[in-house]
Amino acid sequence: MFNPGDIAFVAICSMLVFFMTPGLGLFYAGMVRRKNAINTIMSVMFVCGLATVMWFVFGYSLSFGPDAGGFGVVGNLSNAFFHGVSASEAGPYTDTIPGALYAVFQLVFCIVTPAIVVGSLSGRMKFSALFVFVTAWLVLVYYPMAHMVWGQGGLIAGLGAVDFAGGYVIEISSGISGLVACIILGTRKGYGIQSYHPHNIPLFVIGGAILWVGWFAFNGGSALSANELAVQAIVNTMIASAAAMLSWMLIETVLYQKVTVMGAVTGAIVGLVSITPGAGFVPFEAALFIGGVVSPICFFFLTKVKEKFAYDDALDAFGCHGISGIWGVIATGLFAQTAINPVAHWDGLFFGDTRLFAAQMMALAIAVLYSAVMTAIIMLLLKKVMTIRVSPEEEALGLDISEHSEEGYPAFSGIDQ
Amino acid sequence: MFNPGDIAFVAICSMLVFFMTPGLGLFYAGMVRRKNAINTIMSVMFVCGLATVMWFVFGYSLSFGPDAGGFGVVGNLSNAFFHGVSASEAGPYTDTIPGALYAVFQLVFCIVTPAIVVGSLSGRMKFSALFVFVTAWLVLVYYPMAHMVWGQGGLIAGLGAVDFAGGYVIEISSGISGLVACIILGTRKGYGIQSYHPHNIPLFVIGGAILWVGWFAFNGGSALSANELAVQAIVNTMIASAAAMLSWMLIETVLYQKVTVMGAVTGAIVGLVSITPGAGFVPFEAALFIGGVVSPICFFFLTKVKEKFAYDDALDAFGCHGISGIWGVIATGLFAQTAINPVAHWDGLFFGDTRLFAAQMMALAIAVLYSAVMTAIIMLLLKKVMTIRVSPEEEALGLDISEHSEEGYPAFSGIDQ
Amino acid sequence: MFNPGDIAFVAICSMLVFFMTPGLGLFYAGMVRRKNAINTIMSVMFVCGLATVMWFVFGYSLSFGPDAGGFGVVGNLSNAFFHGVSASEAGPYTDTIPGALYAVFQLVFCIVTPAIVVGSLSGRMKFSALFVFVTAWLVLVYYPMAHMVWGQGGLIAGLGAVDFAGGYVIEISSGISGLVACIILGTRKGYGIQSYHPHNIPLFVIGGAILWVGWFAFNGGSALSANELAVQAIVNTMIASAAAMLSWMLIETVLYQKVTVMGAVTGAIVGLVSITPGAGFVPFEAALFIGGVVSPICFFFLTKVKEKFAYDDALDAFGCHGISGIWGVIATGLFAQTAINPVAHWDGLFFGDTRLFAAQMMALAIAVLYSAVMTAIIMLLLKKVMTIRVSPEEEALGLDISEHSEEGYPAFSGIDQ
Amino acid sequence: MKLVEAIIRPEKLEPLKDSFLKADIKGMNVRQILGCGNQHGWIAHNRGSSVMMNMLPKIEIKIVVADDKVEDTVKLIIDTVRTGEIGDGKIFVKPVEECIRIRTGERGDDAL
Amino acid sequence: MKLVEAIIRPEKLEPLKDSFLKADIKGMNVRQILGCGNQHGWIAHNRGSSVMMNMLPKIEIKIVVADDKVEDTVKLIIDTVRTGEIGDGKIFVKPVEECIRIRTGERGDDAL
Amino acid sequence: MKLVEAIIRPEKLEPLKDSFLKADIKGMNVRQILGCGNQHGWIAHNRGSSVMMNMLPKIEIKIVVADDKVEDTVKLIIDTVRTGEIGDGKIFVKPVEECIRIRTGERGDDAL
Ligand SMILES: Nc1ncnc2c1ncn2[C@@H]1O[C@H](COP(=O)(O)OP(=O)(O)O)[C@@H](O)[C@H]1O
Ligand SMILES: Nc1ncnc2c1ncn2[C@@H]1O[C@H](COP(=O)(O)OP(=O)(O)O)[C@@H](O)[C@H]1O
Ligand SMILES: Nc1ncnc2c1ncn2[C@@H]1O[C@H](COP(=O)(O)OP(=O)(O)O)[C@@H](O)[C@H]1O
Repeated sequence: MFNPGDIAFVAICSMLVFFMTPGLGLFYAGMVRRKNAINTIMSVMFVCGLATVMWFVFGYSLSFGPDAGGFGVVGNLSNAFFHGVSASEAGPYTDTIPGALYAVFQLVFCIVTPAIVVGSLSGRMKFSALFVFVTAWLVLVYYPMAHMVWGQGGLIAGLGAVDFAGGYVIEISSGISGLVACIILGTRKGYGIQSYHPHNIPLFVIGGAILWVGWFAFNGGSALSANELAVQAIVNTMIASAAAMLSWMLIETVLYQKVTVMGAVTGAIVGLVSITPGAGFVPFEAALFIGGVVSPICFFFLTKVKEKFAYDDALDAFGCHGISGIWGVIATGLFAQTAINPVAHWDGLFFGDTRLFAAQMMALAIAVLYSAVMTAIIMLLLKKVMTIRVSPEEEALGLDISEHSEEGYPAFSGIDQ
Repeated sequence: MFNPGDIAFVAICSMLVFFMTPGLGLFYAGMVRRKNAINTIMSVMFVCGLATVMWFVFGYSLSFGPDAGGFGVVGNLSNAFFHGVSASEAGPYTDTIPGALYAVFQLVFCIVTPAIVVGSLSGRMKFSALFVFVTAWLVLVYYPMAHMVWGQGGLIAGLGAVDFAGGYVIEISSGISGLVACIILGTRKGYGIQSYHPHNIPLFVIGGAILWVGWFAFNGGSALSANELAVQAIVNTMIASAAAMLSWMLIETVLYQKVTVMGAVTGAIVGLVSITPGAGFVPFEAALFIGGVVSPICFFFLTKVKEKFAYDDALDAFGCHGISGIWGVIATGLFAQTAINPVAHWDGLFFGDTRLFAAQMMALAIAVLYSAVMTAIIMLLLKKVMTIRVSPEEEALGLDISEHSEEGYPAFSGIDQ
Repeated sequence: MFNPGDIAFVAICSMLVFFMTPGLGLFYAGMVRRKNAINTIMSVMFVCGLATVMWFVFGYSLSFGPDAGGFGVVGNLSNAFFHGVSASEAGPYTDTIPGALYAVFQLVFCIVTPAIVVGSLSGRMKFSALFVFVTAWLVLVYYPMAHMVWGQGGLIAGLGAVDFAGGYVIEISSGISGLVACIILGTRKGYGIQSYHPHNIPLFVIGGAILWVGWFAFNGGSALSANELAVQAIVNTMIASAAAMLSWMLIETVLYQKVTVMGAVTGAIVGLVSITPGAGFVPFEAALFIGGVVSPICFFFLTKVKEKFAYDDALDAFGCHGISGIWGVIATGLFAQTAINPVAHWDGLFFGDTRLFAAQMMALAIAVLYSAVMTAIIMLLLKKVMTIRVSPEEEALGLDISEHSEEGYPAFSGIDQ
Repeated sequence: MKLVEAIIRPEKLEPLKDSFLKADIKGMNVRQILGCGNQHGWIAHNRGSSVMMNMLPKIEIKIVVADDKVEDTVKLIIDTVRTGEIGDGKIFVKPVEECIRIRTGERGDDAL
Repeated sequence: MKLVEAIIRPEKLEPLKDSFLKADIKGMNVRQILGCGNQHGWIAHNRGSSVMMNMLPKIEIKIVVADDKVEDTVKLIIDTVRTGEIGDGKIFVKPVEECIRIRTGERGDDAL
Repeated sequence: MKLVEAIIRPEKLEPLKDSFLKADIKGMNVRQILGCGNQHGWIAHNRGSSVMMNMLPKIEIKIVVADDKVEDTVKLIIDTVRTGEIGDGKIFVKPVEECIRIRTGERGDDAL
């Protein structure tokens, strides 16, 4: 039986999560130079169109349709064009809301994920190549990952691993893919020498705020019902993000005696990522710990590791989402409690049971490997068949003009009357 | 009996739709020159104050009060000052939420509509004249339109025409009025020669994102209940906007080999407009078609038709809202299904019944004629009694300083320490 | 019994109210010079981290835990670390939503309140000192105020005074504290001579819009249920803010023949503040009056009083929140009706009963005195133990560079390629 | 060669560009400045307080021309941008010793 | 006539405007530039990485004065903006051949 | 002393800064301008309409150098920023009569 409270909750959460994608675009755009602002926004926003249409046509079916061939890797096409997905009947995944609402809630997740990946590729990829990349990535990485973790008969779910709101499916898949893709794409010109060029920090903050708010809907809505579990997830999300913000500020204070807005907001975001897989499984105290610890881990990766290996993960899809996502699924294996959410068959390691932890590790290995290999294949193939980078001159001129003939602030100077 | 789920849904949707008006202000402001940014924001924002107070005092009553005189054109004043509109009793329009909540949900629609119109008048109208114009327009155009389509005993409803979330009342009335008003007002100086001067595209994107998200609440909330119909509307809205974004990008790619952010977001917006009248009537596949087709239609009007007839519809209220709204009500007449929403008495033309389509066409004619004539009367009268345009010098200087003594970014240069 | 509609409503309202804090940061940042934009955002945003962690650890308990010692001033520590606050059981304050959700809803209020205070201190306070100040202020002012007004056995509640959504706890406490703190901190250099330096009005509008929308959730959600009372509060909030916007515009028109965006939005905000304490107690007509009258009052304080006494309430925390909050609690004493909300034991003065009005006055005196004295103690102590102001050179250079080594728009000039 | 430097009202830039186009003057560059002179600025209202804006946005145009074209250029500018009211701006003429076109290395008047 | 061009710290603009007001110097114009000289900039922290900002925002002030007022103007500027620390800036004096007030067409020192 | 004023493409600023660093030229200042010359700008697409952008963003670099260093500086600039395509920009050389270091009061070439 449909419950209006649940429908209201999931519908509104879908809207707020949808808001996250443009939010991410603004968040990213604020961090790039002015000459690349348009390209950055475009690279994120077009996914709203592309991923939605693909989802309707076949994406939902490949992700959440009946398992194809029984391998637990991908769905079949029986739900293509939302065939059998209805606004007036419950779907196979939950009883209290219509199947089409479930599909929409899953869609908004599917939109934001490739939009995260593009952050790694910022400032040098041709837009046409990016378009093809995202299309291929959705088919070859996202849909299978979603199916494996959340689909009927999914492989990873079958291991007993759990993922409340997208640790494997969203954070790890996008982070790892970003890393692999940016390595294959190559660094931006002058990378390392001239790296500090955000052009609009208030814009970054606007985007960050939208992400933060949306994340409550992201994690809370993943309960698919306005119930106790949703509340548990929301409280955990709040605690973890706040703790991560504070601990990032602490690191900056210790190292530089100054705190920065970019640092504090980044801290909050990695805190949000870290609690995503466990939000509906762990107790409040664990959220405090998970969030408090994620900032030092990410800080280390964003500074030391990135420098050492000299990959140009431009806007830190890997450093923020990949790493925090990995920590999040590990932490879920440590602190989950079946009493909070019986979807987890076993308690976490910290509570004395090794089985969930082992399942999480196995799932982690699969997710990392799968995303890495598939993304590498896509990028290498793309490189063969089309130009994936702009020319050095275009890069220097900025992708806004070279790729879009559009500037971020054409008449801002006050000169162009 | 009140249903908390429905109250929660409609209340939150009202908030998100309210957000659309400032969102529209930012969307518009990003597209104008820096010297007119304040004026553009002001022209939209003041409506939040004006339309709300008018609504409370007499607007709700004129729109949704008992029919005055039985002509089905306007309500009487018996609900003035929300007399008989209560937070604790259901109203005449729906049972599961209080009458005052219904009034609020309708209010937020009434706020955004004149705010759309002002986009056509941007960059040359005196603010005092605009204030009077909006006041008169609400009384003479909006309230009657709302009554005719949605009010008890309304004329257009009586024809059997349907309008789920405001095709006639909002999109067509604002678009047509914008066109008529901008023709009477005259073009901006140098119009045609120097037209490309958006000053802040990220601001435009922020506004566009707020509009997009708000629109889910706009169409979804129009079900007035967290039920199957709301879900149908939300899914349709998502599909149509995505399809329209993609098809706009396709047009740009074909014509210029480049896609632009302004284009892609405009595509999404016209997609949202086009599905507004039919969101709760048409099946998903129709939404894909409606959205996919609206972009070429609008593109043609924004480029060829506007150029040919040389009207200065500055921010395209007509080109985006009017045209897409017209296509939307036609498409509703084509693809509506009584099985989805029995409010439609007949299926659409595509499913073999001509009656709904005929009703839609008749209603369209009434809406276009009524808005055009009334707006022309208002503008021509205004022109008689007051100065409606700023002087050419003020126009060149910018309306921010001449009309408001306020600039968009006074200390931005970093000089004004 | 939990009600999904109520959970959905309060959960989503919590998210929208959370959004208000970054919104306030942007609102404030738009009003300051470019060289202080980062510092302003930081001063607001860090509270999201700090107040949340403190709330979890002991803040909730001090505010809403069982009364400590029976004085009705502060709670004890028995709910520290959300001990006894659960996502699966109702709390002591309401039956239809989990205790942890109530705690989250109260948390988002607790975050925004100190963030309001910092507006008074903008442009000259050391960030380290601000951090300590906010920590101390939460413990010594906010938690006791919340307990006295809303906690079990609270002193002010015991008087029979009422506060629907935070007139005493949020608006008056922050406004009065801002005033006292800014006087002790001292004026900015050159204050009075060179006061007009907002650097980004669209940013101010973005923030203002988020505040406006969030406020519907703020007042509506305070019903803690998706019921008639929530609707009453939302309608009142809409009417009051609109009336205040219009009356501010009227004042400007009369005095300067021009209206400004900063004025209109400020009007809306003071209207929102003024209805906060009475939103769930007064009838609609009263809301129109409360909002219509608040703008002249505030205008008078922002111009004449502030100039006369030469305190540097930089972003008008006192002028907007303190004054309007005081007017709001007085107006609640005038216009409350037990028929609307039986939480008020008596009708307001206007309806012939003096008791509620007397209680409101008493409560007002306590709130003002308590906040003023406590804030003075904190600031004076701080001044003893640490440097609370930046040096004049740092102030001239801007706090962004001196305090954070970060600029708002580093690569915006287009030069810093 | 001389540098003709004109400080004008922002709203006069478009007309001036048109005049130059007609007179076939192609090379120039433009920037935004804040200026103060006899003109007093305008009164702004900031949440109620009136404030005087004393530095006004102006546009500075720089054109390097051959010696014999200076007077024509000056005249053209004056004719186009004069309104007769305070705030019309100033023109300064300064010596330029050398001009080089980066693309070709040409020097002197040829490089203009 | 000479053009006195001073490159100063941004935070010194307000004091300098005050000094000019007192000395009754009214005409000037101002713009924002990025400069680099002996001053080293500051270290920024970008999500953990430290980065050196080597181009610093400066203000350039231009005042055209009669020949005999150059020294006074230079002195006034130095007195007002000097802090004695690196980054104080430079003053350049350049020749100006002609000055025209657009409003009236006046030329030479009268037009200043 | 001479002022070497170069108008270059924005994307050439970083390489030029590097060249200067190598050549040990430290003092300079930079600003953003809009320029028009032989270069035609690019076509922008605004909701369907094509529009010509005729003023292009350029960077103006100013360096004051001793008389004998002018040629070297000019050469260095040309070598670094030339692409051979329209829009490469111009260099102007102007006389400077005096230079004063505000911090110390030093004058002339020593102050550079
Ligand atoms: N002596 C000067 N040196 C440099 N710039 C000047 C000087 N006098 C005026 N200006 C510039 O010229 C602009 C117009 O000057 P103003 O005195 O307002 O015009 P008018 O001379 O027509 O009254 C000022 O804003 C300023 O930028
Ligand atoms: N040779 C030069 N040409 C042009 N501008 C210069 C030159 N030398 C310095 N400047 C400008 O002067 C500013 C101050 O120079 P800096 O060397 O930091 O000061 P100081 O000489 O007091 O140490 C620089 O930021 C730059 O803008
Ligand atoms: N006569 C001039 N006076 C001032 N600036 C000029 C002049 N001619 C060119 N410029 C500047 O030089 C820039 C490059 O000029 P352009 O003609 O495009 O280059 P090129 O000479 O290499 O073809 C222009 O954008 C403009 O800013």
